Amino acid sequence: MVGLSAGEKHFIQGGIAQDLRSDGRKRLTYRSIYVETGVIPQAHGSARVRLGATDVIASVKAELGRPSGLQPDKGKIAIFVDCSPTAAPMFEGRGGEELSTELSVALQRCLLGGKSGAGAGIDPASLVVVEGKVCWDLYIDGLVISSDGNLLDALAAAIKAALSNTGIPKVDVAAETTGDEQPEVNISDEEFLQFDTSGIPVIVTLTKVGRHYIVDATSEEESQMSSAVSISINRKGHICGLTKRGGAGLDPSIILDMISVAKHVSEQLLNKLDSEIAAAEASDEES
Amino acid sequence: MEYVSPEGLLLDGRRPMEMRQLRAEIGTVAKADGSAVFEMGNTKVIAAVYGPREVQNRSQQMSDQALVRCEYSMANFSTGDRMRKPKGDRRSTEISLVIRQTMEACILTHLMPRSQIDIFVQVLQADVGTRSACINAASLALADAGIPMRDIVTSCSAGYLNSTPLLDLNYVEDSAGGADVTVGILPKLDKVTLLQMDAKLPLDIFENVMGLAIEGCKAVANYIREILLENTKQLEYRRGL
Amino acid sequence: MGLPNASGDLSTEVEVDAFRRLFPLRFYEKHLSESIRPDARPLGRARDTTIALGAVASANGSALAKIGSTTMLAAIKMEVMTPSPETPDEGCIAIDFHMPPICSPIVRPGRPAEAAPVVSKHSGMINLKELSLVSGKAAWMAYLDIYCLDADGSLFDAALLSAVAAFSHLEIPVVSLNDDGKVVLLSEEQEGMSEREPVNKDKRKLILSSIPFSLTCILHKNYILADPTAEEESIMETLVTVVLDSSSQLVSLYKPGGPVLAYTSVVQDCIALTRQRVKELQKILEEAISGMEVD
Amino acid sequence: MMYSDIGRLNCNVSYTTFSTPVRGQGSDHKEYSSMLLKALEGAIMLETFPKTTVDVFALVLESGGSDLPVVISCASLALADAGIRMYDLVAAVSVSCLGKNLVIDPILEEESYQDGSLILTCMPSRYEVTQLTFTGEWSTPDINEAMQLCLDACGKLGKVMRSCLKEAASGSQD
Repeated sequence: MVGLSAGEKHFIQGGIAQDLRSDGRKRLTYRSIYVETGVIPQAHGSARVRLGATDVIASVKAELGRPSGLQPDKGKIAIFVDCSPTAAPMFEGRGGEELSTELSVALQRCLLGGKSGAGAGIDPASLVVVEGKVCWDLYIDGLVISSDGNLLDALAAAIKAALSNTGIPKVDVAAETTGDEQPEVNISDEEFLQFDTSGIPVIVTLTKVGRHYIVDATSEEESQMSSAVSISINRKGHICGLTKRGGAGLDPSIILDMISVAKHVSEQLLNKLDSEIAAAEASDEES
Repeated sequence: MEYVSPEGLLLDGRRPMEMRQLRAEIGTVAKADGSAVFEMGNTKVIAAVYGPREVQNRSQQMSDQALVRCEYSMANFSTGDRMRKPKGDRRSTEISLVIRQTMEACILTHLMPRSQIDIFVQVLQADVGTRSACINAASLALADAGIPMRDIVTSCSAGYLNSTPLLDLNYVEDSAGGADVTVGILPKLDKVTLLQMDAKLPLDIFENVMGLAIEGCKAVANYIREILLENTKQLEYRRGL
Repeated sequence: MGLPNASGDLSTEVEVDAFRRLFPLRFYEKHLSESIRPDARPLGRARDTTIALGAVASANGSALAKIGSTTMLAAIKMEVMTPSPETPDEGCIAIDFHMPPICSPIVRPGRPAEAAPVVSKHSGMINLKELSLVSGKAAWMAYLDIYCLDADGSLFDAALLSAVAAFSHLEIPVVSLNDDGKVVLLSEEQEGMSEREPVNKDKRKLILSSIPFSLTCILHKNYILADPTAEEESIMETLVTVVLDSSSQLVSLYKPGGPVLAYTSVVQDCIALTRQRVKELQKILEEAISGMEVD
Repeated sequence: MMYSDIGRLNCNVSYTTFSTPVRGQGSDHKEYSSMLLKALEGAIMLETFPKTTVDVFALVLESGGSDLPVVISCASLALADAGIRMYDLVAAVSVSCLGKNLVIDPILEEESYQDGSLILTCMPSRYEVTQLTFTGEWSTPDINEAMQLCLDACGKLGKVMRSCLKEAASGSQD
């Protein structure tokens, strides 16, 4: 928990009201984003994203599995987030579980789309190897190493970067099999398939402090929030998911206003992130 | 299987007396009082230190010394197979205990009565020797946090395979099932604070292997000292000294 | 300690509610000496009892039983399983009793209530052979889950009543064998159209040979209180539960300790009370079933 | 427990084993528990009961789609029945997006084929949204339409809930 004196609280709120935050940013400016890819060699894809003092790692692992009976033409994607106690002593033991679940659920909601798969960043149909029999199961793990607010945006960016970095081995299906038998598959060591990550949305969290809202809040600013709305938006400007945090009620018109602001901000964020990812990929290949 | 080639080289091209590559970085977790990343070959851990601070649980407060606590956790993606283990399984409890006891031995706890020091270690990649890597990372993080210590604890392991003592085993070598000796020392005082071995070894060979591990610890100590010195220079530079 | 005397002096002065809270035992004893209970029942009378069948549409058989405000919801789900080699022509029943936190302020999530294991014991009214489909190949597994929605004493009585009612409401789904000899469920639309003969067309209902009913009584000094509420159970500790079947045969008798010793005559009295109660319950259950048939 | 000068709210949602078409484990639903907490905490005057906890337990007896909105509305009625001070009742409604159509209060089958969903929780008299979630891909006009649909429905639901409370109150007075 952030312990702030009344004066500090006043300073933060006053700064936000005057569009000049304590670290010199305007209300709708992000901190600088730093992306590094391929940080976990054992994973199929991984990335580390730093947003100011917030530091998160995302990794993607793929395992061959069986599609569920209800959706034989789709692979499965699961997202888990862990909050390491290194980020804050209160995450010790089971302390981080509540926040971890909240973040996992929010990310699943924002990145995986509806039940039918519409609006998903990664098309689950592209994970199928043999319909109804073999598919890839993607496990996306997020780890919060250092926390200074705005974890959700950072995690979503890290997942986007990790997925761009992901290569799934090419799979050859040996022979046609009949009935319920599982077909034999060969996993190639050399050929890898890349995902099309252009459709993966970014998450923009707007934190309401006083009468104004800000993007990319630090943990001091988050402690002053009355509510926050996280909106995931893709390249096309469509909303792919939304969650609200914080107890205070919001007027419906304000929410619609927030959505249009978030759309505007997301364009800049997407461009910035894409160029950062490209730069990180380039330096990863060099080394 | 041959783990040591006739030329005396190991499978990954190291010599038996050669350590895996070391890399360390100080101050990765901005919010912590002290933090460090430590890599030994493919093993990579982050340690963060919070404290000395007020004791959270009053009943654990000690009036004559500081309370040292440690939690070890592994990231889901740290091992080859993705795992999702609940926190606080037996292995991590045991390692937490080992790290806590080792660090407690070198911290001058009597200087900070009625306070608490938390050490959190997070394994990002687990190869072999997470224990050693964790202790080294924790040492660096404690030093970064400016916590008074008798000396820097460093740790390293050594093994015995194909009748050759090997320094700092890697995954393939470790899974071959030979003996594995993990040693932690206080290099300046030349004292051993941690010694763990599974499997059995003849006594004369054990001495050899342990000697090798201690040499490894000293090498780690030199490296850690360099890193700390470098870090201090940076700090001085930033303060304009 | 001058407490009992003090209570005697105070009883005339203190308000009824305060007296009930401060000296619950004396409060009850005063009532009992007048042969009446605080909720206006005579000692041997059970609370009003109702049964509603088919309370859960997603289950194969279900019932909601209420005794006073004690409420139990029982539901049965049927699944096909392979019977064990020792009993190739018998099905299986699994009973689970749940005390979710909504039923009582004492129950917290994740902590199973103490009463739970006591209730979930088997009564043996069903012939397990009836649950067989194909000998050695397939049989029914009946999962009976009883949820306590409101715990206000006499939990066993209510749980047993709801379980019995759920079994009498149970309708076994129609299944048939496919070409591989596997058992497949037939949905209702398919029922008429399918050319395959259903395996169990005429065995949709279970025959309940003898239906057990129970009554719990509190023994306190010389008094026997039938069908206690939670408050009564917490104040007076000696409980006796008698289970009789529909032909008034004793099925089981259960007295989990308690400070009052039960003499044979007292037990006899309890059984006599239960006998009356069984007649009432039988009537209530029959009415509920016939009410279903009219619908 | 640490001292706190406002009340604490604790929510727990669980399912019975027979609530779903396939027999489940009947375990706690952590996700819904935290969603319920968030939907309610904005409406309760937590400062009116310092140092105390209010436990809200919900048990889903039978699941037929739109579970969470029902749980939220039901819990808010129970809080009102318990006499916990609130700014307003909390009503929740969900909308599913199936192709081009918006379906309000979807049933289980509709939910399993939905392309997107929206759950909106609001305090009808104050016209304030306390909890809002979207999944799936939505364009701005769709969002406007769906939110308006939900807000109207919440208003109607609020009226029903109010009259239900009044009935219960007048019934208990007799």
